[in-house]
Amino acid sequence: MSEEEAVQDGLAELEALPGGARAALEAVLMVIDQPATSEELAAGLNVTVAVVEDLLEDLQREYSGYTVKAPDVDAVGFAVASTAPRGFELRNVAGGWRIYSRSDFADIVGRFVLEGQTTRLTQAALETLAVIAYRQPVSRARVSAIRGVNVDSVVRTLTQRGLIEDSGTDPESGAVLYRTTSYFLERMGIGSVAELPQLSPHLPGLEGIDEYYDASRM
Amino acid sequence: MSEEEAVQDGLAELEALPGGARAALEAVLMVIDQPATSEELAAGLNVTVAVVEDLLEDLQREYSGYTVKAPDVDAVGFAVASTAPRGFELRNVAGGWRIYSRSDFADIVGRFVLEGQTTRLTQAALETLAVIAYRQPVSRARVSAIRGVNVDSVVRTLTQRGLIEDSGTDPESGAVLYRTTSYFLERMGIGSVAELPQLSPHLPGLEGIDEYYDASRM
Amino acid sequence: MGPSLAPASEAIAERGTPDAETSAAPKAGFEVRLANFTGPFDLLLGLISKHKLDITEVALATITDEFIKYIRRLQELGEDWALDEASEFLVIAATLLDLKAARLLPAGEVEDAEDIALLEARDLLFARLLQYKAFKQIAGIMGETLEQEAMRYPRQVALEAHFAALLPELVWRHTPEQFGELAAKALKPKDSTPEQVGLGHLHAPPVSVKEQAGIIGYRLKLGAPLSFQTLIADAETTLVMVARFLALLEMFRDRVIAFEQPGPLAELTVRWTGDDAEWDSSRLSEEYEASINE
Repeated sequence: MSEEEAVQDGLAELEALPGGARAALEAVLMVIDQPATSEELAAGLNVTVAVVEDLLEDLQREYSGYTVKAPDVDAVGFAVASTAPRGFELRNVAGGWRIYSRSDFADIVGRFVLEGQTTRLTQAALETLAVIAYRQPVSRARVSAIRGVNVDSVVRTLTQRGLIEDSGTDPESGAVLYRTTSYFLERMGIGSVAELPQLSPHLPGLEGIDEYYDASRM
Repeated sequence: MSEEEAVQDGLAELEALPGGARAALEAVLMVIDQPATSEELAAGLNVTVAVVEDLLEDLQREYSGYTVKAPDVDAVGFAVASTAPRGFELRNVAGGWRIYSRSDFADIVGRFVLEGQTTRLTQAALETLAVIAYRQPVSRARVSAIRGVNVDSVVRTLTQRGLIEDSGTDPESGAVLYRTTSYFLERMGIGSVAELPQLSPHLPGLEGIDEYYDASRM
Repeated sequence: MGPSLAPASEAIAERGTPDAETSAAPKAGFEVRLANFTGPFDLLLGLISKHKLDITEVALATITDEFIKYIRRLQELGEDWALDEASEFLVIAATLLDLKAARLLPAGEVEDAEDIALLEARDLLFARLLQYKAFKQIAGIMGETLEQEAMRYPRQVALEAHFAALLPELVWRHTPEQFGELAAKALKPKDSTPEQVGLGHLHAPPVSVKEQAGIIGYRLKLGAPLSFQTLIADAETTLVMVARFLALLEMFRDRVIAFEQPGPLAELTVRWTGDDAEWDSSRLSEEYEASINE
């Protein structure tokens, strides 16, 4: 089977799913955090870049409220007619595609976002930040093991606050590693993480702490 | 202006925007990173909870591929007809609303979203989680008595995964009590623990077993 | 049970592929699934379902030998069992043996306390087994639900930059030193939450016989004979009372006091007879110290 045929097959497979290839693409776009290029999307969906680009433009138009009738997908028997724009839009920014809230609603969304925010970090966030600061680069699973609780949402908050950032992936586990940012240093009033106070040497086995956690929990 | 009028105004304001209140709600749903209650959404949009709940159900149906024509928004001049399900769905889980990719596309989406997927729980972890879910708040000793084995390390794992949490101590024994988290509800796709399957059909004629246990073991 | 023992239970559970419903137990026999049971109840249920038996005393009698064989096999395989885990298996094995030995046929009247105890043990075992079975089934359902649900991915994307920019500036009050302290606290291995409930409060605080002898000696040396009632009138607890009584015996042996009791059950009067200067409660023997304090 040639590569072309394989890709054709991929499309047929997608069209068999409820909502077809469009819905499959939507599913991906809805949950990815980082913008994805059409090449990446094509590879993930196992279709050609041309097909993905058609679908992307199609979705983009639909979200913006044009009436859309996609000829490719017509074959599997559905038609989409939409006259009102959705609350979200599909944008191609810096070479990658991602779904954003529509700018018309920026005020409302902004108000909503602000409402739930406090100006202080919770104790859980502070402790997580402390662990990351002293153990960076470090994965969430690791921080979670050290703190004994799930830290996913706290890590998101800290990232959102610009205090920590993604610093690549662990070559072994493939997990995202986090480190503190220069904004963090700024807030701490120090020039580099080396200036963070030394942890007291009599703290039981800080050197051996890795083994302790690894052995008993991971 | 009475509060009622203010809320009316809020709705009128939203309807003036392209796509109306539905689109505004969609825009907000695009930026939440954890389930939002209808109260929070209503407050953010400045409309009543009833209005938001109508809109939410409307969107939910539409995403699932039913033909939807919302009478309220008809006034501002748009009609929505959709016969194919979208790639995502709107769900009310753990007491809040949130957008999820549709499960049909799990394989495809999984290629893009590496993180956030928890590995499968072991049989031991599942059983421990089940006992805690149905007996919460409950001490480890109690869970251990029901399972017949020590559960310390499994409880630690479940805590780290964010599925259970410390809920204070038993006033009598001083033992730490555990309960399930809202993250657990999210992972189970339910709104509250009351929605868990009934235990009684699996426990023929053992209604009094708790007392039996307590008297003899604890 | 220290943290070092804990991982073993997980290890046993995780070594094999998680077994599905016990009712669908593979025909392969339990040898190949040696390490797959998550506990004694799981094993028991596994054996019962393997023999297609109901959970009755017949089932228990039938599988007792196999249960015990299983434990032996694990030993032979050099399975490194955590003590507390092994003991759970052993407790159940012992109960099973008891039940088997008694044949458990309460055909006639229940005759003695031993029979009743055995019946209770049997009922308790059934009750626990059935309860465990229910939770195991529920765990299976939950596992399927979790797996189904894992096919849906929530949208949890980072806040768009222009919204993030709206966020109010964080209030930051920590100096690097305070932050360091916070880190030290967060990084310190948790005293792995108390592994056992403290029993300290169940024991009364230690009471010293010597101390009580000192008190008695002081009062009696004042001259007047005192009744035993008077001597224990201020005792706050039974333990203090007992200690004072023991102290009196000790002091009597040391010949520093004398007792007077007009008749059986009459009031006991205690009188000082010793040399005021020489006697000291610290000279009392150690005999009671250990037993009272521990």
